[in-house]
Amino acid sequence: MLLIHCPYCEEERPELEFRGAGEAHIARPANMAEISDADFEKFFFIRDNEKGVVYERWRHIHGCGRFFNAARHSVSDKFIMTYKAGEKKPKITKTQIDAVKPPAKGTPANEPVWTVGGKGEAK
Amino acid sequence: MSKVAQRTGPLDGRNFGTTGVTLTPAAAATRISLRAREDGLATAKKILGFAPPGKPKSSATKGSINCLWIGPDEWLVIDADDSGLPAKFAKEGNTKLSAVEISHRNTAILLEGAKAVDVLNSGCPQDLSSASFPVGACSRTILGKSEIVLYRTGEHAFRVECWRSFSDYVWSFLMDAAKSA
Amino acid sequence: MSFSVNTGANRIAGKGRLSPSKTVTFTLDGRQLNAMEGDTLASAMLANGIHLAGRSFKYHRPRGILGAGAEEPSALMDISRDNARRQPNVRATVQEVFDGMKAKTQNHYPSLTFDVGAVNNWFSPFFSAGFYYKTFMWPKQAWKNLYEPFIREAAGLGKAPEEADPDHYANRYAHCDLLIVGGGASGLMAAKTAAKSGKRIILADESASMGGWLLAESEATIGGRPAGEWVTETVAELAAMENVTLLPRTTAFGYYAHNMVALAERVTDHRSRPDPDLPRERLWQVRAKKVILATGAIERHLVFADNDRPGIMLASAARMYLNHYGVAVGRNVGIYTACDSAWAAAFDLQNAGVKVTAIIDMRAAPDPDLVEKAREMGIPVRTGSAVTKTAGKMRIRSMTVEPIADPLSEKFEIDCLLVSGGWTPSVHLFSQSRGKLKFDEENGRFVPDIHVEDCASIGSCNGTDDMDTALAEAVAAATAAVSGRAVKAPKTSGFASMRGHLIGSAKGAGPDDHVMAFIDFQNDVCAKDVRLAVREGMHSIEHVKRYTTTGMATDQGKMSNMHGLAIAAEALGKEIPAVGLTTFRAPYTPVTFGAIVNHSKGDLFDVTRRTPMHSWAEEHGAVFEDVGNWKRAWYFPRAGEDMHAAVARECKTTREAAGIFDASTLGKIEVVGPDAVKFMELMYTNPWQKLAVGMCRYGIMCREDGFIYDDGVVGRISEDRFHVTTTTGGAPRVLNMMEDYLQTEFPEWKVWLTSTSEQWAVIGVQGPKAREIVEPLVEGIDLSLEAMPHMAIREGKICGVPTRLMRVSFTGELGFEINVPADYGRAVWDAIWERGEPLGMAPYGTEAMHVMRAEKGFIIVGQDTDGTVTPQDAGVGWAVGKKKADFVGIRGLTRPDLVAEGRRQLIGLRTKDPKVVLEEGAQIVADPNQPVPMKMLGFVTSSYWSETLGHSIALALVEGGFGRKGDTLYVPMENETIAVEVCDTIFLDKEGARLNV
Amino acid sequence: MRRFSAFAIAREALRHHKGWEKQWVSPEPKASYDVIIVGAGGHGLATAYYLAKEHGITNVAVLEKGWLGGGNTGRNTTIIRSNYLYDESAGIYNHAVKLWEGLSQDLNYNVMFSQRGVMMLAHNVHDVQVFKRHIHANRLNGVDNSWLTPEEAKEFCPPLNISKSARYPVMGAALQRKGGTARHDAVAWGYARKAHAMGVHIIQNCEVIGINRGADGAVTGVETTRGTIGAKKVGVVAAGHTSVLMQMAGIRMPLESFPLQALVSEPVKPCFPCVVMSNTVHAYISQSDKGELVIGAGTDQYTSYSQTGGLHIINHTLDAICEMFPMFTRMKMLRSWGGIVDVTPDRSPILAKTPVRGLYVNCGWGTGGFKATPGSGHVFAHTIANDAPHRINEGFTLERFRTGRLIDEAAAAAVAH
Ligand SMILES: Cc1cc2nc3c(=O)[nH]c(=O)nc-3n(C[C@H](O)[C@H](O)[C@H](O)COP(=O)(O)OP(=O)(O)OC[C@H]3O[C@@H](n4cnc5c(N)ncnc54)[C@H](O)[C@@H]3O)c2cc1C
Ligand SMILES: NC(=O)c1ccc[n+]([C@@H]2O[C@H](COP(=O)([O-])OP(=O)(O)OC[C@H]3O[C@@H](n4cnc5c(N)ncnc54)[C@H](O)[C@@H]3O)[C@@H](O)[C@H]2O)c1
Ligand SMILES: Cc1cc2nc3c(=O)[nH]c(=O)nc-3n(C[C@H](O)[C@H](O)[C@H](O)COP(=O)(O)O)c2cc1C
Ligand SMILES: [Zn+2]
Repeated sequence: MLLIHCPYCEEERPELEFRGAGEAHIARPANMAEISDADFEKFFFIRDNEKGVVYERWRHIHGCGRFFNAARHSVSDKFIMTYKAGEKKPKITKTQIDAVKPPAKGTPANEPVWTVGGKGEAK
Repeated sequence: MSKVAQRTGPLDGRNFGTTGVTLTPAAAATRISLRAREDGLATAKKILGFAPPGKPKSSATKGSINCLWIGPDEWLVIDADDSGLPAKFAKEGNTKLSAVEISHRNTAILLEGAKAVDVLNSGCPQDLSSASFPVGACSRTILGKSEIVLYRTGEHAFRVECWRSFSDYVWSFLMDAAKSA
Repeated sequence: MSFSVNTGANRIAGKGRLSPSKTVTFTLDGRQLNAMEGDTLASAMLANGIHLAGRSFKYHRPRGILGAGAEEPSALMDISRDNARRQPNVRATVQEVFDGMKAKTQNHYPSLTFDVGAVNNWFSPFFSAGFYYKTFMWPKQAWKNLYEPFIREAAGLGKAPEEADPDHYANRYAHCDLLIVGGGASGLMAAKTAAKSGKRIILADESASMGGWLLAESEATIGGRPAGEWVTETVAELAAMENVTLLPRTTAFGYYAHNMVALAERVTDHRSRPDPDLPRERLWQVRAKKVILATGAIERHLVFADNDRPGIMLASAARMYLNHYGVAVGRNVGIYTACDSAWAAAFDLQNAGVKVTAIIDMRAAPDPDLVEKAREMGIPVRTGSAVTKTAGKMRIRSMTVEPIADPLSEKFEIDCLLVSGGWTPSVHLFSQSRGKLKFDEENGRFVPDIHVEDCASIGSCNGTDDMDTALAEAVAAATAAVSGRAVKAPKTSGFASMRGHLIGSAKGAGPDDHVMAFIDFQNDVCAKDVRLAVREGMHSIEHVKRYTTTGMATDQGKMSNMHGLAIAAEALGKEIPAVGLTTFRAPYTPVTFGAIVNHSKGDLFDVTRRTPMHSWAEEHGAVFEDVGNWKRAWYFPRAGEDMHAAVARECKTTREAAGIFDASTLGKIEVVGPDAVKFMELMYTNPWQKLAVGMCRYGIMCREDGFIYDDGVVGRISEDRFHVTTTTGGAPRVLNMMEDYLQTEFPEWKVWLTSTSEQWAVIGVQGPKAREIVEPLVEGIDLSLEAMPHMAIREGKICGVPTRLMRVSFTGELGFEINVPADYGRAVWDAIWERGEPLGMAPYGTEAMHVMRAEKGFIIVGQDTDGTVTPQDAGVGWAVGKKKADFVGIRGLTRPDLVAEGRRQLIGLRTKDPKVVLEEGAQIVADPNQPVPMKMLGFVTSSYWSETLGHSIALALVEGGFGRKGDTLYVPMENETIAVEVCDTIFLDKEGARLNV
Repeated sequence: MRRFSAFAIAREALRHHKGWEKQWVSPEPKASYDVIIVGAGGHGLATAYYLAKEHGITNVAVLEKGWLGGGNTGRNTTIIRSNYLYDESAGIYNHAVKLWEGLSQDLNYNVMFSQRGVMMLAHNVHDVQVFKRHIHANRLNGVDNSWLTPEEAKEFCPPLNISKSARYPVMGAALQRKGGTARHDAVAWGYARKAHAMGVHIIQNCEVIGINRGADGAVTGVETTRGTIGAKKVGVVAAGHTSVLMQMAGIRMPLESFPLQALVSEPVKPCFPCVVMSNTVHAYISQSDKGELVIGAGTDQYTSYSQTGGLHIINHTLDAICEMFPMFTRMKMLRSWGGIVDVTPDRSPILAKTPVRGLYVNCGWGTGGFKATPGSGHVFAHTIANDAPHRINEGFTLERFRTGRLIDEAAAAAVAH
């Protein structure tokens, strides 16, 4: 169960109080009725589904009721930040990413793959 | 005209206690879901007699009226007496705020006793220590599979507000938790 | 030496910490035994000289007790209090005995000592790893009828409980500044250090007594005092502190994201007569600011021929049994080790009067001090030697020892063999937290490297063997965790050394040997199985695990995984870190479903929502149906009526006189603010600008994709206030969707949404006599047709309380929906009933409501539509504002497929035989004689017997349905084909004459 | 490939199993292949196998970033059924069931396909309507599925609680007798062994990190952690990672990847004869041949590539399991885990050509693609070999999200797995 900082309640709350609401920063076209089929597809169906930093929406549905956004690392599941709905998509720095990204592979726990470079057949 | 209908709460007649806590249905109250932005607060203040609290998780009280911060533009107003709040709000109109009466939507359970926090924490995932949830703190949150609004009225006393049809569950949950706390 | 026979012949008087005055009685396979309070089942058995504890999974080999704690792979028992309180697969080394406990050994027939399943042992050469993938394929049918049932019967360990569990379970969400897992020396020291800060601390240990391996030590001191005393004092000190929560018998089983650790506390399983109010177990979901892992280390066995005989056990376990439980595990004990700590066991046993036959150390030159001490004590020592064979059927009888470099052998008679392959740090939780490990080459173990969550590892689980260092680590970690002031750790002495190790197979179980040298005792995996897997191309350790099932048993390979890994690495010709570990997963040890479910049993499984009038319906014999969380009155059968008869009567009564209906479950949303109408325009397909105050309109809501999402009647209370209703099930998601648009797309709009679903109880009164019934109760509202036409909404009073009175009809009759504040619901209902009953009014349930609305061709979202139906498809295209510039769904609706020919459209159906009622969900075809797969045109969405019309009616979604009016189609059922005619969806009173009265 | 049989085992037993050959090897990648399959899950391996077997294309490499079968194939609850509503779905899943029925023999590898029956419980009137709709549609599509009363359901699965006083009483059930389970690992291994025997290269520990395209935009090969490998055609069969791979070719997908959790209990003697699913209370359960109860939980609510998830999801699932089977509160959870499932907006897969020439994609199986493994591999091989879909996968296009021609099993029934 994640611990999520609600930018409105100004504290971290358990995930049980929240409802995930999908990818963030997909604005509804102002000229909705006029957009092309392709643009509608992009708006409604296509998702970045990034392996890495994701921008996503949450609603503090069993709390303050507010929708807000978050930047999270989808491999470590750690949050970089949460911010209020309507705020601009933040620029995430490398330092911020480094702070949340999982340690590199190569150490064995949970990455039980053979070390890279171990080519070919063993005996 | 036949007789005037009488109000019956969903938990009327119940009570429960262990050595650690007691559960009591709260008396009927008038409740308003108050929604307003910055520009509506003055009106709200005029009617309530005090400003709705601005800090998350906090509440303000004057006389019979409690005003609980629920969200940045949402308050739960609970009036233990009938001070005619709905009418007063109605008079102000809906241009700057919305006041919807929900007196009957919610019902409340009073939970008191040394084990109150343990009982609540059987189903509520928030940190309810006095440091993080002091007397006067309030929050919409979860209890088991129900949504509640939790309001700490004393070191060992809480008011648990929930929607009417959830109250049977919330009551039973608290009872079950109280027995095993 | 002196044995205290009362609680077992192998109990040594004066040894251990249990109190001889407190004895309990239990049965093992029906045999009555005595034990001391505080004994585990294993220590009690050993005290009684019993090592034989069960049969193995695959080969049904006799198995003994290996360990003294959670790592135990072999001694799994069936434990019960009574028939319903029975638990299979319990580790005897963890279960405390209680008075009246019944323990049974598992996996044998007819008895533990004579087990027919043991023939599997003879056939073991055939049952190599993965053998079942290679056979049982011919003849094909035999798999289902012969092979699979046979395999299934042979597998599994204990027997699942068969009765409903009468026990209950509890949950606790807890928050703390510091959670310490493990109450051994390190954990206790950390707790003691951190506690002074006054911060909230939780200390959990899975054992009944805190202390970890300190309990097994004999001569150790901490701060100058005997270690045992230090434990007692420290625990007492911590127990007295308000900011510390001590949780013995509590296993931290899962380390989840963002520092949430799940603990399972065993509350009553050790008590003879537990208070029935106490939960059997309690789940703790702890959110910790910091976590200190002090989970210790687990000793490994050694992999050699026939290493699984009862009587072979871990050296550390023997020490624990001796020093904590006062039990001698044998009378004639051999030691086989690669690690110093087993020597301590030898010395303790010998000192306690048990004969230590020999110490076999495979190291050529173990610590000379140890060798010297053994010599002094008169214990024969063989260094650079190995145990290559053992004998004894139900218990070990002898061991054969060979110098490693040399085939000369000698034989020792023994009744117990203590083994040690060194220690494996317990990095399970650390790994679950996604921390990364590194391989400590020198000591042959993985230790924590990079911590990912806010936690620290200390003591044995961190690979710290030396006690002084461990305590210093504890103090440092605790100080850092609570930002306290540094203090000095106490000095220690007399601790057993943990130096020396072996991972992989020992002499005699190498690549060219074909012996049964077990790695995984529970799943019967031998060294040769791992080698076979590698030979067959399983080159990832994950493949080796899955092919051989090593580490997949209930102990998850706590003792064995390192051996499996080392043997695989050797076979692969790779370094151990290049092969890697398999993934550690929760739970650390198995956790009952009950603990995880905790309060959500029975009535608390899910919320049951009831309306204010529920009790009335109950009193009037209603049968209820589940709609979401709600219980809704389905129909009200009278004596002798079945559902069909009741529904027919309810419809008839409503159409002829009146019916009363509880519509309280409908969702309601109050939409308020200057931009309310603009918002309604966006959310619903309909136009709203022109809806007059005091009037209602049927609204349709789509998603952006243009498919119907919800519907309901919307009343305009004032210019800037709407009373919106939704379907019962749709209420929460509609409000959520509205909030979404409002908050994230149009935050500047001045409009607010409030759920009023439960503020209003809703009483429907429908039928020709509706007005007559309601009118006298109402104040301040003129109910006449002129003053209050169909689709009007008025505010006023009923029975002296406020009401929003809507003149709406889902039945096609004159009707009112009376909204009253919910706490008045029952009283107002009673008053209406009092008036209506003499006038012939009857209550009707949801089924009659469905029939009557279908007679009128009204759709039910979710029944006549699914997520693929547009308003046009459903025949309510008129509700889509043609001139609107925008609404949710406007663009989705014009996508190519949504405007294409041949869409499924909602039409009416009449069966050629009017008596036949179609089945809902039945499929419709044009040509019933075509071969399967048939071309299906659509399906029946609603179907009922219409008592009013005297024939059956149905609604259906049919390809190009609007153009098929009058066509004959077919509904092929299993045993017949039903001919139907396509007709209009409105079956009754097309003109609405019944309504406008 | 030396055949597996009881006789072979007996022979090997006498020589200590020293004579078994490798079921597959790990060759060095060649410079180029006719077809590269990205992802050695069941679907990818099956695709390679059918390319070789049905289309004679053996110059094929299956590239796998980890170990073969280590994705969702190795972590699913193994439920197999084909009683889906829409013609397209019934078509592909039933195609798979037919292949499952002969798969052990075809592969000479016992995949332990066990047709013990899959029973789906109806708990309310809406469920009954939806299930009946399925049953009728299935019958006309030649897919077996039948209605059981609560008593019949109990007879089929004795541990089931059909008490009327249960919170959500059982109102009946839909039973597909031909449904069941299979041994998930064996499926991957069986396909790998046979594909290898037919000349396919299975290259593990080889992550694709780029998709190379020529001047004309067509695929020319892939970049991997083990170097560049050329290919005329590339099939992406990477389940949860599909978005990541397709992005390498500049294609954004209608997919989201969620963790889906599952768990097993401690093993016990046979106590649960079939597969039971309930979508209303949301859980599903069967007992493996080894004895553990295999239980499916739900997806977490956020996208993630972490193969873990929250305890509350498991909590919710076990609530439901113990509601249906109250004797199981005393069973113990032995291990829990997660997989990353790629979910399409209509919960149906995509098995199709892509806008990039020579690039094909097989994805979107979400929470329920194990059951399709043989069928999916079979028609995907056809699609790649002929550069055109097989009749059975014609509807599972990428374009449907543009035209709106969805195959929305979820909308129709809210049924998963
Ligand atoms: C918990 C759980 C329970 C489930 N239960 C069921 C069930 O009961 N019934 C059912 O039918 N289905 C079920 N499913 C779904 C089913 O498991 C999947 O749909 C199916 O296994 C998908 O198979 P696949 O071969 O496409 O994917 P996978 O087996 O996931 O294979 C994809 C492979 O691609 C590899 N890969 C990814 N990226 C790269 C790259 N860049 N380079 C190289 N290789 C890469 C991955 O490592 C992986 O091995 C369940 C899934 C889960 C997680
Ligand atoms: N003599 C021996 O046999 C021996 C063995 C190991 C350690 N030691 C000594 O002990 C010192 C360190 O002791 P320590 O405190 O690190 O280890 P420890 O093994 O003494 O204590 C670990 C404690 O953690 C508990 N535990 C483990 N996993 C748990 C879980 N998931 N949930 C709850 N409790 C759990 C165990 O019950 C145990 O009490 C070492 O430095 C060494 O000198 C001696
Ligand atoms: C059908 C099925 C049955 C399983 N049975 C067991 C089992 O008996 N014991 C066990 O430890 N794990 C079992 N597992 C889980 C695996 O050990 C493992 O957790 C899973 O394949 C996911 O891989 P991972 O945990 O290595 O990420 C089973 C998995 C599946 C899919
Ligand atoms: Zn909030």
